[in-house]
Amino acid sequence: MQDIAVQMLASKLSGHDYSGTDIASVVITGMSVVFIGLILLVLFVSIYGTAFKRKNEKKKAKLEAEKAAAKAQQQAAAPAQKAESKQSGPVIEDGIDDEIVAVIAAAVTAICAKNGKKPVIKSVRRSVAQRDPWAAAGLADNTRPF
Amino acid sequence: MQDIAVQMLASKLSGHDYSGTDIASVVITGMSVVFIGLILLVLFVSIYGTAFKRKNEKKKAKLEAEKAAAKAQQQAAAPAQKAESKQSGPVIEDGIDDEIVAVIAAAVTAICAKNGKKPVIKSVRRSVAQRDPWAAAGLADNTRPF
Amino acid sequence: MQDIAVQMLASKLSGHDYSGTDIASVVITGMSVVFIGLILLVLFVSIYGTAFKRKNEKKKAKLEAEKAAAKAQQQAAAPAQKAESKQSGPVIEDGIDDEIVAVIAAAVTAICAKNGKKPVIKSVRRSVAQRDPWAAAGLADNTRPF
Amino acid sequence: MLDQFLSTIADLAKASGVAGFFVDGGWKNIVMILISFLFMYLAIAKGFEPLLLLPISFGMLLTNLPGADMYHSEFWVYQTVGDNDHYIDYGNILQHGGLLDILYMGVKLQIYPPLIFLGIGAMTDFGPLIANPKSFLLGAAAQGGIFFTFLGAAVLGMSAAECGSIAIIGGADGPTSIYVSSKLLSNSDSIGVGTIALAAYTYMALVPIIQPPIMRALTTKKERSIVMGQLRPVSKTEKLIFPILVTVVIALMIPSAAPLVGMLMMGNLLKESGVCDRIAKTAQNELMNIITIFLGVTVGATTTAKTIMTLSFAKVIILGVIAFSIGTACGILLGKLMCVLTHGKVNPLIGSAGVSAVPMAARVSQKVGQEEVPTNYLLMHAMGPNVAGVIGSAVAAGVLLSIVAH
Amino acid sequence: MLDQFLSTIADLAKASGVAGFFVDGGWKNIVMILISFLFMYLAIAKGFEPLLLLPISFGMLLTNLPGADMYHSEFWVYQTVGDNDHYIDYGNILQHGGLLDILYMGVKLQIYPPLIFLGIGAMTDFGPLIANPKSFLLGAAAQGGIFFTFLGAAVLGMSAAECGSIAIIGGADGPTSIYVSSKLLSNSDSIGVGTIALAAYTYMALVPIIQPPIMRALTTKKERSIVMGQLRPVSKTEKLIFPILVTVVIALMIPSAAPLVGMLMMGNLLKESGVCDRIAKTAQNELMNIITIFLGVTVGATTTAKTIMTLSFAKVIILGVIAFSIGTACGILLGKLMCVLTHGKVNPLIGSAGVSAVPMAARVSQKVGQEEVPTNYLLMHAMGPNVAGVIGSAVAAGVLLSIVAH
Amino acid sequence: MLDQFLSTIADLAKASGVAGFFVDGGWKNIVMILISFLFMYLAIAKGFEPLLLLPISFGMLLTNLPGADMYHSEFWVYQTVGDNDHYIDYGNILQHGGLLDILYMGVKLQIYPPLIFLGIGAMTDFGPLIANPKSFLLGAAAQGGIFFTFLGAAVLGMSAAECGSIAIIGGADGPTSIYVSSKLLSNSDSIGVGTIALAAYTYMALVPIIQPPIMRALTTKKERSIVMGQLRPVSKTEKLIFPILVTVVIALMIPSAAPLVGMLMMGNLLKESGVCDRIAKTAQNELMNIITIFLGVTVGATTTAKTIMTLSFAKVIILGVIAFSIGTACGILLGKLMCVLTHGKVNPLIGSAGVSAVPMAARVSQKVGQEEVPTNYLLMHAMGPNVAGVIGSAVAAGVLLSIVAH
Ligand code: NA
Ligand code: NA
Ligand code: NA
Repeated sequence: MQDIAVQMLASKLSGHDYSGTDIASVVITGMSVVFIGLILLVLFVSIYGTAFKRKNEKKKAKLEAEKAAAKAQQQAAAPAQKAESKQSGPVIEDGIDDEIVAVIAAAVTAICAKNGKKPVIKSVRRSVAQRDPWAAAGLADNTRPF
Repeated sequence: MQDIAVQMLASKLSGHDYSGTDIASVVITGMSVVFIGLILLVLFVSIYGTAFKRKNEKKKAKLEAEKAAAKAQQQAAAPAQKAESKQSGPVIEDGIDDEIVAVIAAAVTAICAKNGKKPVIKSVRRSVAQRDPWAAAGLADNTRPF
Repeated sequence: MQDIAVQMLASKLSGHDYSGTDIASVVITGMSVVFIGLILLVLFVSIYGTAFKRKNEKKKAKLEAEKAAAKAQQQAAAPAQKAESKQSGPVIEDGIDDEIVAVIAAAVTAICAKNGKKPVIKSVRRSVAQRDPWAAAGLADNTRPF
Repeated sequence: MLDQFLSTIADLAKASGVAGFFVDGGWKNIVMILISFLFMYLAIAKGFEPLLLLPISFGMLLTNLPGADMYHSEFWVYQTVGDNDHYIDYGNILQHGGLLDILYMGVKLQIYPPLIFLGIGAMTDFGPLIANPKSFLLGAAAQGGIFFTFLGAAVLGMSAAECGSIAIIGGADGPTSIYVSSKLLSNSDSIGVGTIALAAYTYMALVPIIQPPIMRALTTKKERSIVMGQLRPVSKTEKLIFPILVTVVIALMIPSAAPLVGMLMMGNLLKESGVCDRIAKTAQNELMNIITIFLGVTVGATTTAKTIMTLSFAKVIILGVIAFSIGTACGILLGKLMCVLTHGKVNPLIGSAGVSAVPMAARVSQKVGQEEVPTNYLLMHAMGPNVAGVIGSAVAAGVLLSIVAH
Repeated sequence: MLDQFLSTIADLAKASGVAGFFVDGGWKNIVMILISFLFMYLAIAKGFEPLLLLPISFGMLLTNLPGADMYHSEFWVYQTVGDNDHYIDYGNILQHGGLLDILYMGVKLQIYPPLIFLGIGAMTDFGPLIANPKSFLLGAAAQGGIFFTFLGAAVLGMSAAECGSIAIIGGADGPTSIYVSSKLLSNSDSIGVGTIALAAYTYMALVPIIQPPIMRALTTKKERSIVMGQLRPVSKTEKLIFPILVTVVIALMIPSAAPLVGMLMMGNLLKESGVCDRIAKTAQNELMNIITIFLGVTVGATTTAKTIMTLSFAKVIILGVIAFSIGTACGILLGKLMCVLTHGKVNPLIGSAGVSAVPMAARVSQKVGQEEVPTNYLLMHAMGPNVAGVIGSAVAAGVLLSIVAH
Repeated sequence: MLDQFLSTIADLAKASGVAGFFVDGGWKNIVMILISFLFMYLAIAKGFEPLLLLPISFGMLLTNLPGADMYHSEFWVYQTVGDNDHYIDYGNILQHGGLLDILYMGVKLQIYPPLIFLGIGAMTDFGPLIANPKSFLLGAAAQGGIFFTFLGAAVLGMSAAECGSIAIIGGADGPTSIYVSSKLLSNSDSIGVGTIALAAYTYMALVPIIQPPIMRALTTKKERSIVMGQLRPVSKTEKLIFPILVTVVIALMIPSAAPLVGMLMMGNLLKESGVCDRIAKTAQNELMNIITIFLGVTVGATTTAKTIMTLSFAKVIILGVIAFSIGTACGILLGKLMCVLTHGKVNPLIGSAGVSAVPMAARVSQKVGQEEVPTNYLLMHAMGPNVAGVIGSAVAAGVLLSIVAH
């Protein structure tokens, strides 16, 4: 888009023999091209952004309704689960008492405290599965695209 | 091995002037060479595989006998050890009660459960030693081969 | 520094026509240059090392005095803290009972023991913060120098 | 004043890359850009081998934007000097090449594919193949797709270089396809490396759709129901000897296959040695990832409109799927023969895994087998032919390169 | 005997690198070495963009030690052949170049900066820009620094190549500055790529000192107190379309910007796709780190005494800070205009972030804003112009390269 | 029909790589392949420096398989142009080179060894050397092995280039040996870079066997029993100044040592700065690993049968072990002198660590010392001479390169 306009400039600027007008043209052409380019981006991004915004809003409304329902259900179920896990003591299962988590976190805190920093549990990640009985397949998975 | 046989083909195929016979030859020569190559591999791998299979079977038999013995011994020792560790409370030592492991695992499970995924302890690795008093030597270990 | 001295050698050694004297010169010049170079380093490093040693000693003395004071203070505070945490049970806070740490360590030990290796807690690192509410900024942090 | 402003704007518009779309044949670039979007969609939304198809399709986009000049197909013509020496003018490429020209040197110098094989070797477990070396035969049979497609391409009137490049798609092995086609094809051919790579990776992604009907058609219910026992364990020493043995045998027999097979086996030896973990891991991760990016985007860049928008492209598409199908069929048929010879101990379904496309083809064997007997675990048995197929394709590549001298 | 020994020692001393300090102009090397120490100090003790300033300053040290011969500025002269072809003699560099000459090829071949942009793209979140596309305008305005500095440099009588190279410092973007200056400058110019890079990274480190006074001077207390609401969330699809759209639009309009913008957007697409994590991570970590080392030390090596110890260096220093200041001012002024047009919904402080210097400039906006209203979180709003500034600088770079043909 | 088939098979066999074993001198390839197996065994089963010996021995295998054509020693002859310019024809290598030729360019262009030194610098702690700078002297003394071996090689009638290449083995430093020999040796010499590298790494692995007898023979029980106190702690600033100081001093004195020492010290500065962790880690891990693979396999590829199976090989083997032994002895003897001068404060056993072979040689000092006094921890004291030995070898390498112009 800027090619022809700048070619005249270019031919003059390559040597040392450019005039004040040439330089002014560089500034004006340069800023114009940058602005035209980014204004185009503003337009395009705005257009598809608007489309998506509408779509997202619909989706979001739907999701929130579902979430609220799920939450209500969960709250009803939670006390029962907690009671059960307290009776049976700590076992390796999904409904484990949150106090155990507190113990672990406390222990970690106890150690870290020596560095004078108060850590917070940021996230707990599931460990990546390693070498299960069909390990080769899992391993080979990485080779898929080649 | 395929060189001479294909050289005649090659000279013809490089240009565009190849006949139907040439192409048939490519197919036949090609498949033959591939098969000869991989059949050779079958032979070699089978030969040394058989040798190792025998060797492994002997080793395995021996190992299993040892394992069985070790297991018997361990089972006898375990209850005593368990009792001891229960009396003295959890301490940092090798014979630690497996229940503690269960507690830890349970705690981890409790956290992970929130993601709706049921994790399994896949492996426990020893942590890599870091900067002990003679750290420089350990560090320098990496530089050994250079 | 070695250039002129070796240039005469060089001109002779490039061909195959070097005499015994040439070779002796290589050995003598070579060892001399290496020694002169490293002796210079000894001198420079010793000089600035001495300066820093003095500076460090002063700093160290100051630090140790501070440490001693801090330790005395800490020892006085510790029992109280310990008692408190025992009463209230394990909670997520800095003053957590060290016994909990022992439990964790013991559990890890119990698992590792199966490999026949006795692990030691080498270090506990704070986890790297990930994607907090202003995540993009934190992420972008890495792009700073570019 | 307004007049002058408007004329300047008009001038600008005339000279822009957009204008490049309206010159003779410029509409082809638009089509190519749309095709690149299609492949991006397939890679991202449909999971079609994204690690390579996404960089390839982005390279395709960049190369078809008029004026961007990041890749110049005209620089990659073989120059002829004297009687029979021909060469690429690398000096010119260094002087005037764009970013993707410079990076493409790694493809044309035949460096990237062997290095990717180094990484693949470092992550491949040849255990199932060592435990059952007869799998090699299935890996050989499935290369039938390559050679029969060569025949088909010749019948369609393509040049020898084009025949070889299209045929290798049947090997179902990306780096091998790129290795062979980048050696054989030059600017004067009607297809490019990128076309071959696109077809290869697309069909590899389509393995779960292409293979099952062929597998079912060629086998009986009884054959598919054969349950295979557990494979014997393989000792460390056997795994150490294997890569060395394969290198020696293959490099002696088909020297042109040495770079691919040699690097594959070196990677495997580094891994199996157990004493080179730090370099084996870099080979299979960072090194391979870096080269994957460079390989993908530059191979994509070779798909200029001029190269793709030809009748040859249609031929590549058709012959490619034929190559895959014949390869699958050949594997299955040899599987049936082995089934007969072993009195029903071999499930023929593992034969289709011989086309490579690791580990997708092996999984397809597993899945089709489970349709009959849900408790039948063919996966490990299919991994043998599957990795044998990688070696087989590399051998076939060597044979093609020997035959079709450019 | 003693006589001979002493004369040998004297000979040795005369021939050493130390002697190089006493030849004509040799004292300049000492000054340069001291300057390299200064930059090492700034990088380590003051945290001035250490990832690049430390390698750059070490390269500066190595290149100014007489006799080390690791870099030869005389190899990088453009040769003229025939009428208008000019080229670097890479053959000669391969034969006789030192380590840093060889590694510098990656700069001169224009490879390193686009690859660093690949990594930056893979770690950049364009969400805030997509949520508020008007930020693009602020990213455009802040490039004013570039073009007005071009004017300033021309007034000071510098050549077109020098003007362009100095001007691009105002883009506040390291790789872009190196990309442009390595293309424009040759051995015959009075400044070098290293000079430009040093100035660019130094001023980027000084953004928290340079910008606030300008920001406060140009805005009223009321404007600075404007609280901006939360940005709308951006869907994954929008993030996927964005890099493709920007590539197409920019590459068509300003083809010379295609390598930088294309790689930036490819990196971003790899990241946002979610299916190419393994290569996106390598692009933003190992690949970028390796190239950062090579880029830093070789760019530093171009700062030979001959190049730096000139009047031009002083001009670079002065024009550089002017470029940054004008860029900041332009951003703020457009911010003010947007504030008026939106009836006070836009805080003009986010305009200064348009200079790029990601994410430092955005943080400065945040900090200056919080001085007035402690609970005002402008950071995310400033990230929009900030990443727009990266695109804007790349576009401006393309324009400069088009105008100033060497 | 059968006749024709059999004759074809016979033809095939005659033309294969196997046939290459039966041509004139072909048996040497078989011997070389067996030697490569021996080194693989030593690397894997005996732990002989596996990170480099395994790639080297695999390169050795690949290069000696007739017909594989992955490396061509004939491409690496110096061409002479005009009066005194000689060069490698890199254009030809790009056109016709195999994979290992292309990768070997990194060795011949002297890139790989300095980059490995960059990584080593980033993982080396010079603290013990700074705490006791007199260790430098032990690191200097142990280079005696280099220069006395030069004398020995000359006596055996080798060319200057060969003498220098063999002598540097005594430096007990792999990359330095490769750096020097790849600069000095060309195709016309009777030994190759690979021979030197094999000898260097093998003897480095054998340090625990070669050194102790010499150490015991040259020291008294009383000397070996000297207990050394703790080293003073070294501040961060001292660690920061050290790499800069060493670079300046060594590069000025022995400019030819600048690439090795400069990169070593740059790596160390990146690490000690504490602000460049991300690039320091890449330098010591991924970058170093990638280069280790390329360096190993290509250096191994230079060990073609023609190069190795000569009388010179035997000379390398013998002179190599002599070089190591003299180096060890020189270190110990200076250690004894220092013991006397310090009135028994220095345990002479730390002197042998001056040969480099980090950290194996330091461990040997520790172990031999503990034989006398089990509670004596010499390790940290031996690390000083040990890392000084690395610097010393690099300096000696610079001297050799200055003297023996090719
Ligand atoms: Na295959
Ligand atoms: Na900018
Ligand atoms: Na040494």
